[in-house]
Amino acid sequence: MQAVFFYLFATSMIASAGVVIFARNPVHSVLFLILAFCNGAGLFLLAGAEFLAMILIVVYVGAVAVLFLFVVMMLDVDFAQLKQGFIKYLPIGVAVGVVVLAELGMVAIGWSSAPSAPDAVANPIIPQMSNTAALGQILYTKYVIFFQASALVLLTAMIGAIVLTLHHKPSVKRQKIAEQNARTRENVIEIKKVPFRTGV
Amino acid sequence: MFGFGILSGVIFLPLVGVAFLLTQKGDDDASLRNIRWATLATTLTTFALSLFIWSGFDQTSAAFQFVEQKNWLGSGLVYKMGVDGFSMPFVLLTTFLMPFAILASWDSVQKRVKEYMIAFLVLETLMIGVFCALDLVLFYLFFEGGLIPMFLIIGIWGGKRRVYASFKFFLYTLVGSLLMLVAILAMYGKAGTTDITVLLNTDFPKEMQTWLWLAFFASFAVKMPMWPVHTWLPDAHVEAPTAGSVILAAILLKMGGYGFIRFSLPMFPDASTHFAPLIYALSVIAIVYTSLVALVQEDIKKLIAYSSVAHMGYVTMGLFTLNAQGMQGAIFQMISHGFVSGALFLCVGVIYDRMHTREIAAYGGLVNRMPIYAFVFMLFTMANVGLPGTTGFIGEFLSLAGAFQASSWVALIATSGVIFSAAYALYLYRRVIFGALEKPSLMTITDLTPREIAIFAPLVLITIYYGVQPQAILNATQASVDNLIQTHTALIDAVKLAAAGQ
Amino acid sequence: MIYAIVFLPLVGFLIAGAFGRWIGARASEFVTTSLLMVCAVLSWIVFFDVALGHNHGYAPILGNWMTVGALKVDWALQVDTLTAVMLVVVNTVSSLVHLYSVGYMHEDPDRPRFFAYLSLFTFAMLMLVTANNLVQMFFGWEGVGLASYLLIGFWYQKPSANAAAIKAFVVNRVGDFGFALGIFLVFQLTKSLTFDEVFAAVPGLEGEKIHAFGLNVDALTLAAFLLFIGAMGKSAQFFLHTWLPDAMEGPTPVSALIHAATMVTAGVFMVARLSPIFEYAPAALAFVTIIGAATAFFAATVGLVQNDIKRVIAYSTCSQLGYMFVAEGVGAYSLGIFHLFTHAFFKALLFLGAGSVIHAMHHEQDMRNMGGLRKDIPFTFAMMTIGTLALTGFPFTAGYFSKDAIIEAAFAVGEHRTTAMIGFVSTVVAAGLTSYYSWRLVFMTFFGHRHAHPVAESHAEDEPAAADAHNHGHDDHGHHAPHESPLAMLIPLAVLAVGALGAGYVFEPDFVGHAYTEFWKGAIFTGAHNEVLHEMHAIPAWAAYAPTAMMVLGFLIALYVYVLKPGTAQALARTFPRLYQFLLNKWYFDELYDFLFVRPAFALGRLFWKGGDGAIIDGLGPDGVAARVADGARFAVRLETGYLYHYAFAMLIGVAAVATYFIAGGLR
Amino acid sequence: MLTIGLTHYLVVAAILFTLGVAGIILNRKNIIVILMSIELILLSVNLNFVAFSQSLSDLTGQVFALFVLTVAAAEAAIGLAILVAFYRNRGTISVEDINSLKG
Amino acid sequence: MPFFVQLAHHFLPETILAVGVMVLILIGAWRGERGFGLVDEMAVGILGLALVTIALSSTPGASVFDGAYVDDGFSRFMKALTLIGAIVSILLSVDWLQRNGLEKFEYPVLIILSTLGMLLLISADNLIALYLGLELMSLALYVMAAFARDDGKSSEAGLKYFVLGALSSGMMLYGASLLYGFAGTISFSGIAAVVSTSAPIGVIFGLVFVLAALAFKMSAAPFHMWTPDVYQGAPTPVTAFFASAAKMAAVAITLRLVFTAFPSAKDQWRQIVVFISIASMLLGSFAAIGQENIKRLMAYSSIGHMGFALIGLAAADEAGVRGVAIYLTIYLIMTLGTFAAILAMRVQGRYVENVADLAGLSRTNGWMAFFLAMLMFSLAGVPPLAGFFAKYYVLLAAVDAGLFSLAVIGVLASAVAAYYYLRVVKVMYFDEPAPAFDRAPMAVRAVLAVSTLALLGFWVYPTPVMDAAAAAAKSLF
Repeated sequence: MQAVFFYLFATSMIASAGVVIFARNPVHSVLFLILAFCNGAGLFLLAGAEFLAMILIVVYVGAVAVLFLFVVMMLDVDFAQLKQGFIKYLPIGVAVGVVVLAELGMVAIGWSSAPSAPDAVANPIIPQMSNTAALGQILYTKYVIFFQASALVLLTAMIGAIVLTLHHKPSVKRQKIAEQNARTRENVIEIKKVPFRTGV
Repeated sequence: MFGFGILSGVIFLPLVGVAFLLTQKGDDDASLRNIRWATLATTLTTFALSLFIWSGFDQTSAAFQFVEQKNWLGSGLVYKMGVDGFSMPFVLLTTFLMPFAILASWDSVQKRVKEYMIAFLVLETLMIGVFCALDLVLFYLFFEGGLIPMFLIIGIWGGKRRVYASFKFFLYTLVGSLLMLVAILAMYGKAGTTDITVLLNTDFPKEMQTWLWLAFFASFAVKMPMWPVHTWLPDAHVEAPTAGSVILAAILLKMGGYGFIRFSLPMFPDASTHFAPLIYALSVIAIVYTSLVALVQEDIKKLIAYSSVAHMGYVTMGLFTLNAQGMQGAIFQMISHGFVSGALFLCVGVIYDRMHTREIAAYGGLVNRMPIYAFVFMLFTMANVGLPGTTGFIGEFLSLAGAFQASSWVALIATSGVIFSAAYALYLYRRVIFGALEKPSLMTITDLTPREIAIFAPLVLITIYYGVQPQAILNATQASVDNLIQTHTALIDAVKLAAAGQ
Repeated sequence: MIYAIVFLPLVGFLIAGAFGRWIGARASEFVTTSLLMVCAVLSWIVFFDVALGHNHGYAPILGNWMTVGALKVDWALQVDTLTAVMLVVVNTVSSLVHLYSVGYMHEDPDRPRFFAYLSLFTFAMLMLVTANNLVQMFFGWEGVGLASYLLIGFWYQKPSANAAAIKAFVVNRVGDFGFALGIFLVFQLTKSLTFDEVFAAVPGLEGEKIHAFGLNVDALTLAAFLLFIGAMGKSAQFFLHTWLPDAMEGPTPVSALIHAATMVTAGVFMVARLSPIFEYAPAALAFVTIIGAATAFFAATVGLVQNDIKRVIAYSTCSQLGYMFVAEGVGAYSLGIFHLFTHAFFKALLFLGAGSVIHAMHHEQDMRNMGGLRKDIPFTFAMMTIGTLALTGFPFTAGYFSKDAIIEAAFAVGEHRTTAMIGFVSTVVAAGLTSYYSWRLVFMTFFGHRHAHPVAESHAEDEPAAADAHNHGHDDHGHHAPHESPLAMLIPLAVLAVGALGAGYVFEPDFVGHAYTEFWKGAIFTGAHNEVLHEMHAIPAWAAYAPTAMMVLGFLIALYVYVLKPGTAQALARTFPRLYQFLLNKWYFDELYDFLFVRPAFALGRLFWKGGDGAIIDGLGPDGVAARVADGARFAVRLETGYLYHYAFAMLIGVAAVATYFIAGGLR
Repeated sequence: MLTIGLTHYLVVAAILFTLGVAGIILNRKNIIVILMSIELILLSVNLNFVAFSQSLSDLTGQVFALFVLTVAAAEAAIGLAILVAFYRNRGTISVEDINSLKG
Repeated sequence: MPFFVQLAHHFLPETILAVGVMVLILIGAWRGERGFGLVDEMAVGILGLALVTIALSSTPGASVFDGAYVDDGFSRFMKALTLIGAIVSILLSVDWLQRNGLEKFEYPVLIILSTLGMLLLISADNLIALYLGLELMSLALYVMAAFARDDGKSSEAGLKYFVLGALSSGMMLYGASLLYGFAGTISFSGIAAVVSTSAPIGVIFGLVFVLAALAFKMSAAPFHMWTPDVYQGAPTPVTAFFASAAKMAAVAITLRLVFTAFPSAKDQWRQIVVFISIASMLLGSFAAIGQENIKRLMAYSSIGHMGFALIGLAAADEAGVRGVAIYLTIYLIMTLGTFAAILAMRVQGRYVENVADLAGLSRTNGWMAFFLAMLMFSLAGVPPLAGFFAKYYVLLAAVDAGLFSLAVIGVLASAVAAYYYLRVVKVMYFDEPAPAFDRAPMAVRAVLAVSTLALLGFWVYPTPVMDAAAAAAKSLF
C-alpha cells in the first residue's frame, strides 16, 4: 500500500516537475509546481513528517506558489519561443545532466549511513509524541536561536521586497485625513468680490 | 639610536630626505632648487656616512660586520643587517653613484621634479637594503621593492616606448623573483629560519639544492641579465632617463651577481658545481652574442646596454669558476662596470640633453666642438673595452684568468669578447665623436658644463686609480672570497668522500 | 734614473694633454720634446751602464698592482740588457720623432694633442719593455695599442683614418686575444706571471702535456704559440698584418715611431723576452719561423707594386719584421733583437725621409705624382738613399750586419730543420724583392720627371686606397713647388742616418758576436743545444753571398725598369694583369677578411638582434608569453557571456567535474 | 522494490534535484521558471532531509527541512521582488535578454 | 549555561546587531526618508559597538546554544574583520547614495542584517546555523545588489546574483542533507567524529556540494561567474561591501567547516581546494587583463585573491590558517582602500568607473594617484607593501606542506596579475590627464589614506596582525 502511494506520488511529482520546466506557458508551470508540491507533501506524509507536509501545503501552495502565479499574471509576459541556443547547448547540457544524475543516483542507490550514525542522533523521534509536538518541543528550546534567525531572514525578505518594489508615486491621489480634519472655513474658502456684469 | 647601527642609518637616511621633500610644495624655481639641493645633500650625506662603514670594515675577516638584529614580524623573521666583503663594496658603490645620478638629472629633468627625486631616494634605500640584508625575506623585500621606483622612473620620465619598456622590465624581473620567493619559502621550511648567516651553514639535500638553485637562478639570471633573458635590459636602458640608466646599469644589475655570490654559490654548492657548465655556456654565449648584437645597434644607449649584457657575462663566468681570480675578478668587474657603464650612460645623457636623440646617425664629429667630452667618452669607452690601466681591465683579466683554470674552452670563447668589445665600442666612438662636423644641428653644440665636468671628474679619476691600484677593492673582497672557496671545496670534497665511501 | 726614463714621458703627456690648450702648442712641443731628449740621453747612459758595462741590471718594484690568490702582479721597472736596448731604441727614435714633428706638424692646430699622444705612446712602450711580468707587459702592450689607435686616427675628420685606427686596434686585439690566453695558460702552468718565477718553472714543465681546447698538447708549446699570436698581432705578421699598411693614415712621424721603429717590434721583443719559454717549445719556434718567413716574402711582394710612398715602406717594415721572427724562430733571439735595433734606425730614417718628401710635396703621397725630387730636396734624397742602402743590406751598413746574418742563421739551422730552410729561401728571395722595391721608391721619387696630377686620376680606379688617401690630403697646398724641410726635421734625419750607417758595425760584436755573453748577461736565454750563432759563421759561401747577390739583382732591375727604361713597369703590369692586381690588392687579404669576418660579424649581429633577440627570444619569451597571456585573457573573458544559464552551467560542470574525479578515484 | 526504503526517496530526490538544475540551465524562456526550478531543488532537498530523518529516526532532519521551507519562502519573495524590479527596468524577463553585463 | 548568560557572553555582538536593527527599522519607519542620515550614523554606531564588544571580549571561547554556535578566537578575529568591512562600507556609501537618490534608511538596515548573517555564519558550528547564516547574509546581499532599483544594471546584477545564489544554496543544502544522512547529526564535531572512521563517496559528494556553495560565496572559480557582473552592476558601495565583508565570512566558514567537520577527510577536500585555488588564480589573473571597468577589474582581482587565499587553506595546517587570516586582513584593507578610490572617481558630479577615467591622475590629484598606485602594487604583491606579506604567509604554509607546484602556479599567476595592476598605475602616471575628479568626501579620502598608509607601514609594525592571526589560527585546531 505504502509502495503504491510512494510510486504514485513520486512519479507524478517528477512528471509535474518536468512539466514545470518544459511548459511553454508559465502559468502552466506554476500550476504544475503546485501539483509537484502537493505530491511532495504526500511523500512527506509517507515518511512520517506530518507537520512538514502540512506546512508545505500551507506555505508553498498557499503562499509561495500563489505569489508566483501573481507575478506571472502581473508581468504578463509573452510566450517565449525556444531559442537556437537551446538546441546548441542541449547535448552538452543533457550529457552533464545525465552524468550528475548518474552520480547522484549511484550515491543514492549505494547509500548507507555511518554505523555510528544512530548514536550521533541528537533528537531521536519519540514514537509517543506527535510529530508537531515533538518539533515544537525542540524548535523553541534547542533551536530557538535558529528560530530567531529565520525570523530575521523573513524580516530581511520583507524589507527587501518593500525596498525593491514599493513605489511612492507622487501622481497618485491619496486621502490625507489629518489634513481633511484640519480644514477650516477660513483657509479653504476665498471670497471674491465680483464686479457687476463684468464676469470673473 | 634605538639600538640601530650605522647600516640602518645609511639605509634609511634617504628616507629622511624623502620626508623633507614631501614638505616641499609648489613648483616655482625656488622650491625646485630646494628639492634638488636637498636631494643632493641627502645622497652626499649618505655617502659620507657610508664611508664610515668602509673605514671601520675589517678586511681580514670573512665574517659579517656591523651586524644589527631586531625581531620582526614575530615569526622567525628578523630585521638583520650586516655587511661582509661581498656586500660592502656594493654598498659603497651605491652610495657613491647616487649623487651622480642626482646631478645628472639636475637640468634634464624638468617635469615632476619632486616625485623624481623621491623615487630616486626611495630606490637608494631599497638598493642599499638589498646589499645589507642578512635575512632572506628582508633581502627579497628590498630586492623586489626596487622595482616600484624603477618602474615609475622609466615609465614617467622615460622615452617614447617607455610603457613597453617599463612593463617588460617590471614583469620580467618579477617572474624571476617570484620563483626565488618560492625557493626562499622552501628554504625556510627546511631550515626553519631565513637568517642568512644560519642558512650559509645549512646543508640542503642535493636534490633540493638543484631546485633551489634553479629558482634563485631564475631571479638572478633575469636581473643580471644573462642570455637569453636579457632582452628587457636594452629596452629598459633605452627608455629610462639618464640617471635611471645609470642606476640600472651600475647597481641594479649587480644585484643579480651579488645574489649569486651571496646565495647560490655558498648555499647550494653541489648544485652550483653541477650547473657551472650551464652558467659558462650562457656566459660565453652572452659575451659573443650580445657583442655582435651591439655591433649593429643604431641607438647609443642600446649599444651600451648590450655591452652591459656582455660584461655581465664575464661576471657570471668568473663567479662560477670558484677560484680566487675568477671570483674576485667577477666582483671587481661588477664594481668596475658600475663606474664605467654608469659613466657611459652619463655620457650619452650629456648629448641627449643637448640633442634629444640617441640615434647614432644623428651625431658625428662631436670632437670638433666638444673636446673634453670626447676625452671623457674615450676614456670610458676604453675602460669598457678593458684597456689595462682602467678598472675594466682588472675585472676582465682576472675573471678570464680564473675561467681559464676552470675551462680552457670557456676562456677561449670569452676572451674573444675582447675583440668584439673593441670593435663595437670603437665603431660607436668613431660614428659619434670622430669625423667631420657636418650635421647642421650639431654646429652649436656645447662642451661639458662645469657641473658635468664635476660629475665626470671623480669618475675619471676613480676609473684610472682603481685600474692602477685595484688592491683596495680586491682586499675588501678577499677574505670573503677565500672563505667561500674554502667552504665550498670542503663541502664538495665531503660529498666526494661520502660518495666514495658508499 | 730609470724612473725618470719611464715617467718623464708620462709627465709630458699629462702636461701636454691636460694643459696643452692653455699653455699653447709651442710650449707643449717644447716640454714633451725636451723631456724625451732627457730620456734618450738617460737611456744611453743606462745602456752603457747595463749592456756595455758590468751592471747586471736592476729591477725596482714600484708597488703592488694586484694580488689575487696566487696571482701576484707588481708594477716594476726591470732593466736588463734587453730592456736597455729597447730603451735606447725607443727613446732615441721617440725623441727624434718628437723633434721632427715640431717641423712636420707645424701647421696642425692640434699639436698639443699630437705631442701628448706621442709621449703617451712612449710611456706605454717603456712600461712594456721594463715589465718584470706578463701583465705589466700586457699593460704596455695595450697602451701602445691605444696610442697607436689615437695617432692613426689623429686626423679624425678623415673617415679613412678613423677606419684605419679601428682596424689597427681590433686586429691588434685579435693578437691580444692570443696573448691573453697565453698569459692565462702560463699562470695556470706556473702559478705566477713574474718573469723570474715563470722562467724558473719552465724547465720543469718541459714535455708536460695539457688538456686544452679539446686537445692534448705540449703545455709549453701551446703557451708559446698563444703568446706568439700576440706578437703576430702587434708585429703585423702574416694573417694579422692587414692593419699596418692602413695605419699609414696617421701622420708620418707616427708611422716612423710606432709603425716602424718601436711598437711593431714589441712582438719581436716579447719573443726574445720570453725566450726561456720558446726555447722549450720547438714546435712553436717552427711556427714562428714559418710565419716570419711568410711575412717577409708576402710583404715584399706586395711592396713591389704599391704607389703610396708610405705604404711601400710599411710593407717593407712588415717584411723586415718577418726577418726578425725568422731569426728568433731559428733560435737566434739576439739576432732578431739586433735587427730590431738596426732596423729602428734605418726604417725610421726612411719614414722620416718619406715624411720630408711628403712635406715637400704638400702632403702628396702618391709616388706617381712625384719624380725628380733629388734636385729640390737634396738632403732628403741623401738621407733616403742612406736608408735604402741600409735596408737593402748594402755592405757595412747596419742592415748588412743584421739582415744578412739572419739569412745565414736560417741557413745554418735549415741544414737540420726544414722550417728554417723555408725561412732561408723566403728571406733570400725577399732580400731581392726588398732591394727592388726600395730602389723603385727612390727612383720613382727622386729621379725622372715630375708627373702631373692626371696620372693619378687616370689610374684612380685601379688603386682606390691610394686615391682615397691623397684626396684627403691638404690639397690646397698642392701646387707649390717642392721645398726642403725645416731644420727640425732634417736633424733627426741626420742622426738616424748615422745610426743606419754605423749601428751595425759598432754593435755587431755585442749583439751577436764574441761579446755576446758579456753583453746580454743572460737576458736572453738560449738552450744548451742552441749553437746557431756559431753555426751561422760556418755556412757555405754561396749561401752567405746569396743575399748580397739578390740585393744587387734587385737594384739592377729597379734601375732598368724605372730609370733606364721608364714605362717598363706599366708594360709589365699590362702583361701580367692578374698578378699585378693580386699584388696591388695585397693578395686580397682585406677583401678576404671582409668577407670572412667583418661581413659575417655584422650579418650575425643583425641576425642575432632581429632574429635572435627580436624574433626568437622576445617572440617566444616575453612578447610571446604576453601574446599567449592575451589570448588566455580573451578566452577567459569569452567565458563570461553574461548569460545566466552559462554561469549555472559552469557551476554544474565544476561540481560534476570534482564529483566525477572522486568517483573515478573511488573506482580505482 | 515494494518495501519503500531510504534509497527510494533518495533516488526520487536526486531525480528532482537534477530536474531542477536542468531547469535552470536549459531554460531559455523566462526567469520565473528558473525561480520555480529553484523551488524544485529545495523540494528535493527537503525530501532528502525528511527521508533521512525517518531512516535515522531523528527529528533534526525535519527541523532542518522546516528552516529550509521558511527560508525558501523568503527567498522566493526576494527573488520575485528583484524580478519585478528588473522587469520594470527592462520590460522583459527573458533569460536571453539578461546580458547587459558580460565580459 | 543559562541561555541569557550565553547570550551575554558569547552572542553579544549579534544581539547588539539584532536589537539595533529593530531600532533602526523603527526609526526609519518613523522618520521616513528623512531618517537616512540618522539611521546611517546609528548603524555605524551599532556596528562599531559590536566591534568594540568583540575586541574587548575576554571570555574564553566556548560552544554555545547546544553546539550550534562557537565563539572562539578565530570567529572573533573574522568577525572583527567583517565588522570593519561593514563599517567602512557604510562610511563609503553615504555620499554615493545621496548623489544617486538612494538615501533610503533600508540600506544601512540591510547592511546590518547581512552583517548579522555573516557573524552567524562565522560562528556556525552546525549545518543549520551555517545555512541560516548564509541565507541571512545572502538575502540581504541580493537585495542590496539590486538596490538601485531604477537602474537596469543594478537589477540585472541582483537578479543574476539571486538566481545563482539560490542555485548554490540549493546545492549546499543537497550536500548538507547527504552529510546529515550519513552522520546522523548536523553538528560539525559530530560529523567529524563519524567521518573520521570512514568517508564514503556519499560524504564526499556532500562535501563537494557544500564546498561548491561556499566557493560560490567567496567567488572562487569555477563558481565565480556571477562576480564580475554583479560587481559591475551593483551600486559601487554595495560592491565594496561584497568584496570586503562578505568574503571574510565566506572564507571563515569554509575554514571552520573543513577543519572542524572534516579534519580526517583532509586529503579529499584538499584536492578540491587545490583545484579551486588554481582555477581561481588563473582565471582571476587572465580575465582581468583588458578590463576597462575598474569594478569589473576588481571583481576578477578578487577572484584571483581568493584563489591565493585558498593556497593557505590547501596547506591544511595551522600555519596555513594563519596565512589565510593574514591574507584576509590585508586583502580587506586593500579592497576597502581601492573601493574608496573608486568612490572618489567623480567627474563634475557624475560617478565614473572606467580605468581610462584615471588617466593622468598623478598630475591632477597626486595624492590619490599615489595612494591608488600603492594599493595596486600591494594587490600585485610587490614588497615591501602589505600585499606581499599576505602572499608570503600563504605561500610559506603551502611550501611547508609540500605544495610546490601550487605555489609556483600561484606566483606565476600573480606575475600575470601584476600586469593589470600595473596598467592602472600606468594609466595614472604615464598617460595624459583626463578631466580632474571632484573633491571626494572626507570619509572616502580618509579611508583611502588610512588604508594605504596601513599597507605601506605594515612591515614596520606587523605584530598586532600577526599575533591576532596566529591566535585565531590556533583556536581552530
